[in-house]
Formats: sequence, structure tokens, C-alpha cells
Amino acid sequence: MPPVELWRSLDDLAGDPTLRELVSREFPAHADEMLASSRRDFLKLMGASVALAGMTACRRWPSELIVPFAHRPEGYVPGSTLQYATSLDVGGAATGLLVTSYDGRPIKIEGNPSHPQSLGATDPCAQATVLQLYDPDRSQGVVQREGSGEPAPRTVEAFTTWARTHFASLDASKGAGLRVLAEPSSSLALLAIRERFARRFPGAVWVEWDPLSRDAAREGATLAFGRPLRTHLALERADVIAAFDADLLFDDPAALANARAWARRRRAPDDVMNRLWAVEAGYSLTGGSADHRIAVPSVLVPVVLGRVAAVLARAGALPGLPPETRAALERFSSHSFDDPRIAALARDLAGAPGRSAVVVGPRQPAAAHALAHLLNHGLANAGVTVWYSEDPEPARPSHREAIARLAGDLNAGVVDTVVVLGGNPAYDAPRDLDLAGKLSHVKTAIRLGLYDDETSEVCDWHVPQAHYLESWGDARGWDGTAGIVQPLIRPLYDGMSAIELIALVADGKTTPGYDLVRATWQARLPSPDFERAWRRIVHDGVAEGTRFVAVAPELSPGAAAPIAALADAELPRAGTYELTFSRSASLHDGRYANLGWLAELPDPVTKLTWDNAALLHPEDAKALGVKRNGDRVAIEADGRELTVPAFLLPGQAKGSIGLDLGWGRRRAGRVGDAVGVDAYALRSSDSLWRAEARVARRPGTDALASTQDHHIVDTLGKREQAIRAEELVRTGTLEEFLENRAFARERVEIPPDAPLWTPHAYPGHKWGLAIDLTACTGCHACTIACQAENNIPVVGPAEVRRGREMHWIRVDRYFAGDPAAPRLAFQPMACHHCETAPCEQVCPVAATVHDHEGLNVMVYNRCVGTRYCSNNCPYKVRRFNWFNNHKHATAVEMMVMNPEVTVRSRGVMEKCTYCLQRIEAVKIAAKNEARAIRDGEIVPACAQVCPTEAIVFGDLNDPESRVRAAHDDPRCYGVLEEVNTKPRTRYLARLTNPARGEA
Amino acid sequence: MTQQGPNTVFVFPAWVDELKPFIAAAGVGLPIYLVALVWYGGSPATTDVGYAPQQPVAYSHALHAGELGIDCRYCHNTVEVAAHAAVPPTQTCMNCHTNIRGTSPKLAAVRESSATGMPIPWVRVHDLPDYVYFNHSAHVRRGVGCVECHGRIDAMDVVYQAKKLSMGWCLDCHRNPDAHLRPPEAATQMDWEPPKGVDRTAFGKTIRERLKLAPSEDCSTCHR
Amino acid sequence: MAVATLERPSRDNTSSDPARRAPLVLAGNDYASVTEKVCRIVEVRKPPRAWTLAFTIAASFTGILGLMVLYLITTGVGVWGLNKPVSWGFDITNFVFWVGIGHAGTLISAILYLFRQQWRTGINRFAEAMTIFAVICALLFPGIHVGRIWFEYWIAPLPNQMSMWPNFRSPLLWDFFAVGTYFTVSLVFWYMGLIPDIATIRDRATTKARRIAYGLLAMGWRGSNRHWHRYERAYLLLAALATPLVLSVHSVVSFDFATSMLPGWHATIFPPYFVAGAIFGGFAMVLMLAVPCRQWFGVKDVITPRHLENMCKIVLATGMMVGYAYAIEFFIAWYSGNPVEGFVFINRAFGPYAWAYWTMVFCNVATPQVFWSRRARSNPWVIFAVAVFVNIGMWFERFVIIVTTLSRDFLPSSWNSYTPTWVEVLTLMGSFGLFFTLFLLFLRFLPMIAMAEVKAIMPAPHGEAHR
Amino acid sequence: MTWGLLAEFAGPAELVSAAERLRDGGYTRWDAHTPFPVHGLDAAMGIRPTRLPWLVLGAGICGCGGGLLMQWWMNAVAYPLIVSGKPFNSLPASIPVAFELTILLASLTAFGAMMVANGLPRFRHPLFASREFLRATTDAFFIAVEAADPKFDLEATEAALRALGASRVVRVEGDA
Repeated sequence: MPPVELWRSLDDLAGDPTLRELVSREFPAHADEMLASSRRDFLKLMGASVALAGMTACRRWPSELIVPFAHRPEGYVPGSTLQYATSLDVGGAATGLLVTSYDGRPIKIEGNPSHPQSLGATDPCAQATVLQLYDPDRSQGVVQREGSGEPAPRTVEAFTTWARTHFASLDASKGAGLRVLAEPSSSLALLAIRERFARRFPGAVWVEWDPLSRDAAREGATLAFGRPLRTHLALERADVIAAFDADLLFDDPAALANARAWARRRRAPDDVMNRLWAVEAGYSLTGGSADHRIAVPSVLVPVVLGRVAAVLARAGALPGLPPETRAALERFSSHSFDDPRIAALARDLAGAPGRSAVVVGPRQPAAAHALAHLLNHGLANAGVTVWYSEDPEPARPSHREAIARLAGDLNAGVVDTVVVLGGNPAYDAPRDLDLAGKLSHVKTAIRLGLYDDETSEVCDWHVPQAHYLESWGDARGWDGTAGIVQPLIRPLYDGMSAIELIALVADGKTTPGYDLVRATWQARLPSPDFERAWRRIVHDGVAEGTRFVAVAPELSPGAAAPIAALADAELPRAGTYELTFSRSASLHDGRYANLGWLAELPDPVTKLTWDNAALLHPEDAKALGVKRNGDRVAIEADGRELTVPAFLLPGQAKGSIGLDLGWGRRRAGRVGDAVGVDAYALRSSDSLWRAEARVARRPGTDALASTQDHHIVDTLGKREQAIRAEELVRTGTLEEFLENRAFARERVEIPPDAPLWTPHAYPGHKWGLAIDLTACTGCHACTIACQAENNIPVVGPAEVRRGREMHWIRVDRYFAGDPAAPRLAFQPMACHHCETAPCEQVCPVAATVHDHEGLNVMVYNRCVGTRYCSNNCPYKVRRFNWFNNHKHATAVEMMVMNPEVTVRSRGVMEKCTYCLQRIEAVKIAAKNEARAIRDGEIVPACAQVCPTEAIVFGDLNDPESRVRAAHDDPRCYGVLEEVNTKPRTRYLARLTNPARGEA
Repeated sequence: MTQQGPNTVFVFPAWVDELKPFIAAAGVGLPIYLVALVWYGGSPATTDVGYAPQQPVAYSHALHAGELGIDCRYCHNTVEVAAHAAVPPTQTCMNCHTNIRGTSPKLAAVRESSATGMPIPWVRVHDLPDYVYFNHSAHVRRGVGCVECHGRIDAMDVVYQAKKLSMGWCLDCHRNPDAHLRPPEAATQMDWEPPKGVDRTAFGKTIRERLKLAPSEDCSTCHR
Repeated sequence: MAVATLERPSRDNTSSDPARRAPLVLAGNDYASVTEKVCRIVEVRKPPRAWTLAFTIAASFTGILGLMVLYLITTGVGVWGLNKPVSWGFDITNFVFWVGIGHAGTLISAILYLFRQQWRTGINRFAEAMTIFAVICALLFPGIHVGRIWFEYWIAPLPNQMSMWPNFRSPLLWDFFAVGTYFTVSLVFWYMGLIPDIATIRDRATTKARRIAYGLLAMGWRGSNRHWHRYERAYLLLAALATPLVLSVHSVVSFDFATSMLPGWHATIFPPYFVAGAIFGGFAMVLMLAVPCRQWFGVKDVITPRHLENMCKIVLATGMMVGYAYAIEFFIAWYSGNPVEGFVFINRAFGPYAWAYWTMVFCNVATPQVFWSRRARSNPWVIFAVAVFVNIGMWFERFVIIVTTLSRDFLPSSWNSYTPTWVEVLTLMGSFGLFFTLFLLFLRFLPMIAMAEVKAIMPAPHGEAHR
Repeated sequence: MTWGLLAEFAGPAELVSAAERLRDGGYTRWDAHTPFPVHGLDAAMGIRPTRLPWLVLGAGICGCGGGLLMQWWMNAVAYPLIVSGKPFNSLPASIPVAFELTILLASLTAFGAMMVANGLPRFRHPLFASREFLRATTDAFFIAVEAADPKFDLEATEAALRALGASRVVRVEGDA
């Protein structure tokens, strides 16, 4: 059944005013058994059985209504789930998604396997957008702010009529005073409409702003090749990867694809395993997974790159280098900074021509990117591990220039109308431009946004934006692959999509998004059987053959001078520090600030939740008089000061301070307001990523909500932690492994144990799980996937501080090895389903027992809550509901709940179930079809989203299964096996591949 | 000889000792009574069985399923493929009732619903606790007849809960399924009987072996 | 009178001269005077001012306890300071503490009875009462600490519609049976001992109301020798049954920890170690109560210095056992070669909770040493002070065992610290309130000394006694 | 109607010797009342040892056996669940509960049987009506001979009691 049809029929249905009225009382969506039964389904609160104990009524629980469709859509099976393909465009690069819908409610977001920019994986943020859909704080109607700024509700009709007349009035001036301030978008439909827009308003200027702009790369390409080419990686071909301040495994438009390719090359250690070098200031996940990490202040990263280039040039590894460039490189060798590992890196690169990749991150200046292009060409990587494509918008000025120019125009008063499409410029534009102030003074400012936020506050009109799960659109991945954005639910509130609004401006009439997108694609797709092609694209979520074509550009000599200039980079003057800004791993640029899942998602490296902090090298901390995490420091940059809690981070470059953007929102919503500090306050247009800062200790200490090292660990504990980290996350070099494949098993002595009785046999299925620590980058996608799948509540900062976070998957982070240059080690920890589970024997009411397939089942409705099981769990993976965590959840918020999983009441224990509901679903289906279950048919939420395929689940009794193979792998070991828990979850030891003699 | 002095001491009246047997009886009987009270009073057999709420439309299964012999699956058409045996859309009623009794006042609500698209708010009769996951397809396809859990729906004018539907009741059947099994194709046949002279349990046993059924007692089967 | 000749004029009967039996009742008391002394406490119209004051304070704390429990049940266990690794804190600490206190009474009445320790008669009655009340306080905590109190009855093996049964492998279930049995048996034992004395009060009763009330409680006891015959045999049997029971209860409580797999809990030494600790703490509590009681209620002749001294000796002995256990735990941890086990103990002594550990060691091991000196043993104030210290120490012992182990077990990633909230603190204080409320009511309405038993060991008024 | 005679003696020793002679005198329906158990009096009165211990033993065995059976049935028969991979029925785990039940039943039996055998509770008794008798629970030692005794004769028995050294003899009215 084509999703379009389904959706439209649903749409028609919900279009019915009476039903909408009826339904909107509880749920603004619509589905079989909507009113009562769905509520019942996803309010699976065991409060119901409290009534049982009370024996109050003669019925055990209040009677319920079943409200079926009057007209059920074709082939639609009530109470079952369907998956639809769509795309999420963030910062102009899309990820392909599969969205699970239950009775018309989107409840889960996963990656679209057929989309090259997802390959079935997703990052935490994309998964959490489903929570955003149901966010009760989203703006729910058009708001007009007259001069006084007092918000007054308006109808959409009122706005559209006003807009029509207003924009008609601009025709005379050809829109000279019209500006559109938009967030980056890869939508083809938008491009098409923009053409119409430009035709109507030739005088208007389209300004694009992205607080996490990657334009440095564009400019670098312009330096190197004369035009703003887009750079792509093909890591599957790379043996040596050198990442210079580039988090290509996590914070990158193609991160998912990169991570997958990178991990595949580390999988089979018998072949050559790739080697990853990271040069960076703060700890990125790429740095955490690197075989070698050189921690230098961000400002010195180009110097390291230059020195490498110089060595290579000397060694003649860079043929055909123009003399002036050669001279430029020479300047680096005389730079004061040096590090022995630089030579090793150069050797390594020289040893792998055409099989290496030099990558520079967006926070580095254009020249550094140019230098990287230079190296990749010299090392014959261009076109192999690195390839280039034309930029979709070559004419576009860089974000920095564009926003600055807009600010100028606003100052000059030549602007009378500004249309702000999404984004949140008043919050995230460089503060020196004071965009908020200027917007509030412009004659007419129209804002399309999901929330009535900082920007809407200063605009005359706020128009609620339709969530991407509610609207039609299209988007292209970083590699150009295009996909359709299709709605899964009718807009909960009166919402408009960006293309609909711009179409209104350009055409002077409202056109449904569906028609706009369809029209755009009609122009691109073969006319005869367009309908089939269109449906196919909508169904698959991917349009074949839309990938960018690779180009083979020639180096232009112009880059020499700017490259030479890099060599003048110097460390910050004494008494000042280098302050680097970075994207928040969870809140992105701040757009997700109101999503509890993400606010409570621990930062992979610091494990901080509900907070950002100034990351300090321990020695810098000592110098500043910062004794422990949370001590306040004042950071002063570009004349503005900010007081931030400090966090001592081993592995942070000395002299460099890291600070996450995206926190400290003022108008994010009930969840996100005043959480963390707003780092944008220190950001200026000429120091987007790096600023020189003065830092001073301020009195007071903030209690940071961390999910690890909750209390200050004393020296005694620290010593012990270091010892145990080695035993828990067993790490070895490729060499060690090849010498002794079972090295991991031999790390810890397992006392011989003869069972006192004959152990239970598991003849049927025997579920098991394996996690490959070599592949795990610690991105926390599994944690969020689990939270979404299993209705895990958000408990808030106060409870996290108490150590009561509920995540079923805890990604343990250890710093191992030399404290000066510590190794980062991640270990996802969930219930191990031990065959001799210590938790079970201590439960007085048999609420946690084994089933006959070896699952350690936790029966919530039997639990009385003695918490003894948690005490006796050596892995501490059980979570207790200290309070009723759903007490204040509104019905709309509850719509995100997975009806296949019980919502736990107060006072019961919960934990990982290996996604029991998914196992049961497949088992029943298979049995109905009288067939066996195929390996890989059952995929737990965590395994499904893992970008590096680190998690494998399956039947240990199936000799062909991947999990069986993993458990038989010589690298495989069980954590705490020595206490004879016989865990079903086992780990594959972490392998690193340091350069010979550099380990 | 000294006479016994005047008695001013309080002494319990005789009836106090008479009471002893009764107190003893109460001491033994009361706990027994309380246990019985909770056991039967709290049993779903008391609290749930016979629950027959008033429905918005006086739909009679006795008429449709019984006399007219319409198969359960005509309306509850998802029962073999999904967990829910979906309550039919108004549409389904109208398939027939546009022509038959098209004007009957009894069907006013149905006609209105189909006209306005307003659903008919049926009242749920068989209502398991929210933490119990029952899958219709898993049972119907394994030869557990509708009648086993719902009773003779085809004889009910107003549907009521016929069985306890308590956990213990479910377990009884999962432990000894034979007496409750039938050929899957006969699942919806209310009055199905094993072939003449064949013992029900023995027949069920053959079904169980043919379909390789092993009903599970695992918690994970119903609780997630 | 003849009794006088048997006794030195002094009030000190702590002589250890084996040649002559030291009297256990002083100052020429005879049957009537002992009866008078003990019954007067129950019969006087106005209780001593000290009693009234103490009762007011205790009762108000009981009220606070009620409020705290109400708040807990309506809001959730989250109102306590517990967290992920530390799922047990004050709750179970208090439980084990009170159960421990509850050991002295039955021990005195049962074991000393079997050993024919006649000096027990002066103190056994109120020691048993103390046991009952302590066990009530103990039972409170497992009762309220669970997440869903309304389903707690699932722990009992009752037939039910789910056909579910409790899990008899769980030490918590053993606890349920052990403590439950202990409470019942102690109660029976205590009440049985009370019957003859209640009869005495009944027969001294001056008002009809008292005669009815005590009459019912006395169950028509007539002091018939045919009754005494069976009574004594039953008492002996109960003592014989209660003796293994006392030893078993705290062993079973220790199983909660010993049969778990956590470092610092998983130790075979726990049962004896816990029992010794319980007797230690129990006797300390008896002393703490006896010293002021004999003062206020003028029963110094019955609860004599000799009684106090004997108990001091027991406290000293059991204190040494506990100290030995503390030491041997470290040895075992080292000798086992289990690094995790080893760390737990080093962490106890030098980690974040070192302060608690050393408080415990000081109170339980150091302070009782003063009882080596005879002068300390015979000075009520010293005795009282030491008793208080020991009680504090024994509470901390349980705190240290529970919290230090939980806060730092196998995976450093989930280590965390534990700080109680005001709710927990007030609940603990409230449990003391409950204990003293009950105890003070007992003192006021029931004979605090087993008169019949005391009389039985008093020399007969004429000629030599029959023993 | 006369229930019997109540004779008071000076102390335990006197009571015992009196009891011996009364016993030898062939009296059967009589009893001694003392504030505390007087040792040697049982023999003096010729009371046969009670069979209480056997009852208690029986109860204990029932408790133990019942406890073991219950646990075996509930965890291994009625609903066997895999717990920590342990056998469904494991004796070691059953010991504590079985032990506690043993003690519980035995103790309750010891107390209950004693009361029943003593015919307690009994709130009304002719002796309660006598004021002299009030001291029986404090410091007085009595022998009471019932009129129902075949050898009972008001004058003769009273004389006999005085001869045994009773400091005082009173008649007790009422019927048992």
C-alpha cells in the first residue's frame, strides 16, 4: 500500500472537524481505537493493578471505550506498526530515516539502510526528533507582536491574507528592502521556489546562516582549486587517516557513512587494519577512537599539518610541488612547536600513497584546508580516498560574510522586511552583530519557527513551523543523494513548512507542500511513468542517481601565500588561553535544547548531562585555582564575560579551553530554559571557532549532573579505577593480537569452577549479544535508541545528580594508560542476561527470573521493589523507579510511547530486555508463517542504530549466526566472568593499530 | 471453726467462661472466613465474569453470528494476522445495512457514524490488564477457538465476559492445552466438536503434535 | 530476720568469693516487700515526673515517624537519599540495628535460663519487653522500604489468582520467616512469664476496672501447683527452642549480605560475627535502660550492682569478639587474594567513609575496654556512657557494611556516594521514639520485674531455702 | 454449697511436708497454691510428669516437614521458574524456612498445650471469691481440698489440715 495514499486518507479523515474536535481533546492524531485503547496501550501504567489491590470497584479497572474508524483505510491493520521512509535535513545535509508509526503515531526513528548517508544508522539527535514532534512547548499558532511586542494570537488565514497584501506591496521596489534569513537547506523544491522568488523580487537578498558553519572547507577549496568544491571521503579505501581537528566519525555531515567505512576496515584484523591519527585540542570521539592522538591547542593544528607537509615535501613524497608552495612549507620547519610523533605521522602517510587521507575540520582556517588538499593531491589520494564534487550553490557567500552584510544592511536601514526561515539567529548569530536588537527594529520581521523562541520574540510575526514529520519536502545528503520528506502525521498544530511559506511569498498564494514537492520532482523525473517513479522514491526514501558526480580538479598555485601565513600561528600570549567552541554532542547548535532525551544524554567524553562546562587541562586548572569539577570560572573574550563551571578533562590540550555551544537557552521551553550557559555570548563574527580569552576563578561551585564519577573520586579510588579499566575494557595492539589471539581472555584469571548441579539446558533459542569495542566510538546512539524503544523516562538534573538516571544502556567511559596522554575507552553496559544471574535468586517474589531462551526477564507487574536485585547486580545495570516518572506527562507527550512496552510505574525495577517485544513479534510472525527465524531478523534497538555495527544480537544455538561467530572470536571475553555470572552479553576486545615503534 | 469472711472481691460472672468455646470457634473460623472472602470475592470469577456493559448500538451477536451464521472474521478481520482482533469500522456494518433494514431506528447511530465519520464508542468487554500482551493471531492460528476465551458469543444478545481471564486461568490452558485445541481452520466455529467417538483431549493432543505446539509458561510470553 | 544474717550490711553484692552465694536481692526484702516494690510502680496514681517527660518526648517522635512514613508512601522511595549503586541505606541499616538490639531479651531469658543463671531473674522481664519493641521497630523498615508497599503481601506464600509463589531462594524471604518467628516466639515467651505476675497485680487490684483488665490478662491464674508443674516444663521447652532461634535470627539476617555476591558482604564469617554483634548491642541497650530505671523506680535492691556487673562482663566479651571479626575480615580479604574484596576493605578504612568506619571501631572496640576495671563496672554513669557509645557504634557497623560496599563495588563507572535526606534522619529518630514510647508504656502498666521468678530465688523466710 | 477447704501454711517448707502427708493420707482432689513454683512440691503432691514434651516434638516435626514440602511444591512443582540457573528444588535454600517453621510450631504448641492442659483461661473459680486467697499470688502458701474428694469430710478434713500445721483454715463456698 503506497504510504502516500494511506497518509492522505488519514489526512482526509482527520480533516473532519467533528472528529478532530473529539480527538483533539485527548490526542490530536487519529487512529483505530484512538481515544481509549491507544491511551490504554501506551499508558501501560501498573497503577491499574493498584486498584486491584484496593478492591475498590467491582471492576478491576475503569471501563474503556473502543473507538474504531468509521472508514478504515485500505489494508490497514489496527494495532500494528508500519515504517515509512523520510529524510532529516540538518545544516543542509540530509540523513535518510525510517520512521515507525503505530496507529498513525510516529513513535520511533531509525536509519534508512538504503540511504548512503545513513546505511541504517542514526545519530542520537535524529532519533530524538520524534520527541520534538510531540513537544508540548512547540508554538501552536500564529502570533503577532505589535510595536509593544505584546504577543497576540492570530489565525493562519489572517496571516496569509496579510502576507499576500504585504508582499504585493514590495513588488514596486522589486523587493529591494526584502531579506530572507534562512538556515541551510538542501531542498530541491526550495531551490525551485527560490528561482520564482528571485524572479519576483530581484532586489531581495537571500541570506543563509549556520552557527556551525563549515564554510572554511568551502573557502579552502576555493583557495586550492579556484572554486568552492565540496570534499567527500571514501574511508573504506584508506589505510592511514589523519584527522586534523576533524571529528569525522561523529560531528560531520557524512559522519554515519564515515564511521561505517572506518569501522569495516578495523573489523577483520587479519587484513591490514586502518590507522587513525588525530590532532586536536579537545577530546572528540574521533580522537577517542584514534590509534594516535596528538593534543595541541587548536591554533597549532595547522602548524602540525604544515610540519607534516614539510617533512613529506623534503622526502619528495609530494611530487610536482610549485616552488613557492615548497618555500611556504619550509617556513613550518622553523616553527617553535615540534613533536616527535609528527615525523612518524609523515612516515606513515608517505608509506601509504593513494591509501591515505588527510582531513581538516571546519574549525580550522581555509588555508589549512587548502594545505590538506595539497597533501591529498601530492599523496595521490585525490579521487581515491578523497573525492570532490561541485558545490550545489557555488555563488553563495560564506555564512560569516552573509550574516555580517545583513547586519550592515539592517544598520543602514535599507531593509524593511526580513523573513526568518527556521534557525534561531537571534540566539546563535555572532553576538558582536547584535542581530536580535537589529531585528526588533526592522519594520517587518516574519519568523517561521518550531518554537516561539529568542528570534520570534524580536519578530513581528511568528508562524509555527510544521515539523518535518508533519510536512512534505525533500532533502539531499552530503553526497547529494536526494530523498523525499514525507509526513507521518497531520500537523498537530497549525503549522507551515519553509517551502510553503516561501511559496506564499514568491507566488502570493498558498500551495500545499505536497504539490510543491511533487511539481519539483515532476520536472526531474521521466514524464511517462512519473507516477511509478515518484511512488518508488517516496517509498524508498532515496532517489536513484542523484549522487553528486565526482570531479577531478587541478591545484591552483594561489594557495601558497595563505598557507605560508599559517606558519606564523603562535600560542596565546601568557596569561590568556585559547577558547575553542564546539557543537554540543546532544543539543547540536541548541535547536534540541527542549528535548529531555538529549538534555539528559551524557556527553560521551565528560558524561555531563543538563550542563555544559569549560573543559580544562588539569594543569591549567591548578594554575587557575580550580580544585574540582563545577568550580566557577569567568571567561572573558572579545570584551564579553561569561561565568561557567569548570571541568577537568584529561587529554585536553594544555592552554586550550573547550566550551560547548547550544546551551543556556532563554526561550527553549519548559525543559530547556536556563540549562547550562550560553557560549554564543562569547562568539564574534571574526572568532567563530576560536577566541583568545582571559580566565579567572570565581567564587562558588556548581553541582554538575554527571552520570559517571558522581562524587569526587579520592586518590585511592582513582588508582583503583585505573587498574580496573584495563580489566574491563581490554585493549591490545594489533601486534599483540597477532602474537596471541586470546590475549584478552588471559588478561584476567578465571578460577576453575565446577557446577554443583547440572546447569539448565537451553535447547530452543539461546539469545546472546556481542559488542565489538574496536568498533564502538562511544556515540551514544544506542542509549537514545533504547530510550525511545523502551519508554525510558527522563528524570531531570536533580535526580541525575543523585545518580538516578534511567538509561538502560550506560556507555562507560574510562581514561586508561598514561595520565598525561590518556587513552579514551568506551564500553556500552546493559543487562548481561547472566545465565547464573545474581539478581534472580535474591528476589523474594520471583519478579525477575530466566525464561527458557535464557533471557533474564524483569516482570514489572510482579515487582514489589526491594531493590535487592540491583544491589546484587555486579554490573549495576538495573534501574529503579524512585518516583512516578510519568506523573506530569501530558497525553500528547505520552503519544511517543511504544505501546509494545509496559510503561513502568513507581516503585518497580527495570532494565534491558534485549528488546523482548521485538523478539516476541518476530517469533509470533515466524510461527504464523510456519518458518524458522532468520539470523539478523531480530534486531534490538541498540544494534539497529549503531553506526559502526558494533552490536550484534542473535541465537547462540544457531551455528551460522553472527553472534555465535562473535562469541567464538578469540577476542571475545566476558566482563566479570571471574565471578561466574555466565553473561550472555560479551565483548570483543578493543584493538588499536599504532604505528610500529610508536605504541 | 472460722467462718469465711464477707466477700467483697469482684469475680467474673459465670457467662464469661461460657463464652470460651465461642471465642475459640471464632478464633479458628474467622481466618478461614477471611481467606474465603478474599479468595472468592477477589477472584475474577466474581469481579469480572458476567460483565456485560450497555453498548451504544444494540448489536446482537446471537443474531449475526448465531442465526445468520456470519463468520467472526467477517468483522474481526485482523484476528489471524494481528494481536488485536480489530473492532470493525462502521463501514463494515454499512456493507449490509445500506440495503437491509436501511431505515431501522435501531441503526440510527450506525448510519450517523458512517455519514459523519464519527466513530461509534463501543465499550470494551474483554479487558486484560495493561501489562498483559495477548496476541490473537498466535492463538487462533494454533487452533485455540474463539469460544475457549470468549464463550458462546453466538448465543449472546449482549456480549458478556464468560471466562475468568486471570493469570492462573491462562496458565491452566498453557499447561494442559490438549483439551482446548481444535483444527485451526475450525477456530471460529463456535459449536465445533471432535469427530464422533474421539476423545476431545486425545484429539487435541494430535493437533498439538501436528502443529508442534509447546505453550510457554515463561513470564516473557505475556509480560514485556 | 533470718535473711539479714545471710547478707553483708553493704549494698554491694559484687563479691566473687566462691565460698558463699552472693544474694541477688538486697536490703532484707521478703516476698511481700518485693511484691510491693514492683507493683507500686504500676499502682501509683501519678507516675514519676521523669516518666511523664520522657513519654511526652518519645510520643512526639513517634508522631514524626508516622508523618515520615506517610510522606514516603504517598510520594515514593525517592524521598530518601538512595541512588543507583546504593539502593539500601538507612532503611536496612536501621532494620539490622533494631533486630540486633532485639537479641538480648530472649537471650537472657532463654540461654541464661538453660545455664541456670539465677541473676537473670532481676532483668529478664524488661529485657524481653525491650526485645519485643525493638523487633517491632525492626519490622517497620523492611515494611516501608519497598517500592510498592501495597503488594508486599506477595512475599507471603498465599494462594492467589496468578498461581504465583514466592521465591524461597531469596534471603529476604528467610528474613521474613526468621524475624516473624522470632517476634511471635518472643511475644509468647514474654507473655507466659507475665501471667503469674499479672495475677499478682490482679489480686492487689483496688478498683473493679483494674481487676477486670488484669483479670482477663492473667487468664485466671491461681498459682495452682498442678499448673506450675506444666508451666515450668513449657517454659523450659520454650527456652530450649528459643536458644537456637536467637542464634538463627541474626544469622539469617546476615545471610542477606553473606549470600549476596558483593565484595565485603560475601563472607562466611558473617553469621557468628552478626550474632556476637547483636548480643553486644543488645546488652548495651539493656544496660542503657536498666541504669536509669532502677534509679527512677527504686528497684535497686532487685536490679543490683551484681546484675549490672555481669552484663558489663558480657559486653566486654562480645565486644572483643566483634573486634576480632573486624580484624579477621581484613585478613580474609587479603588472604583470599581477591583484589575487589581487598579494595573494599582498604576503601572502608581509608576511603570516603573512613570517618564512619573509625567511629565504629572506636565505639565498639575501644570504649568497652574500660570494663576491665572493676570500678568502671560498678559505676552506673560509666556503664551508661559506654552503653550509649556501643549503641552508636553498632548502628555505624551496619551503616559501614551496607554503604561502603554498595557505593564502590565491581564497576568503577557506577560508583557513587550516599547521603541521607532529612526524611531518613527523622525516620531513624522516629523509630527510637516508637521504641521508647512502647517501653515506657510497659513500665507503667506491666510489672517490670519477674516477681514470681525473683521470689523463687530468694531465701525462704524460715530455715534454709529449698534448693 | 461448700466447694472445699483452704488451708494456709507459713512457708514453702511447711507446705511441702504438709503436702507429703496429705498425699499419703490418700486425698486425690486437692491442690497447692503458691506465689512461685516451690521445688519438691511436685513430688510431695505425687504429680505425674506431663507429656507436654512429646506434643512439642511432634509439632516440631510437622513444622519442619511441612516447611520442606511447601517449598518443594511451590518452587519445583506448582510453578518451576529458572532462578539464577539453580535447580528447581535445592535443599540448602530450604533449610532456613523449614527451621523457622519448626521452631514456630513447636513453641506455639508448648504454650497452647500448657494452657489447655491447665484448663486456662478460667475466669471464674470458687477460690477467687475468697479474700484470703488473694495473697496466694503474693506471699501466702495454701492447700485447697475440694469437697468433691471422696475422702472429704468438713470437720475431719479441717482437723487434718490443722494437724498438718495450717496456720488457718477457711471454708470456700461456691460450685465448680
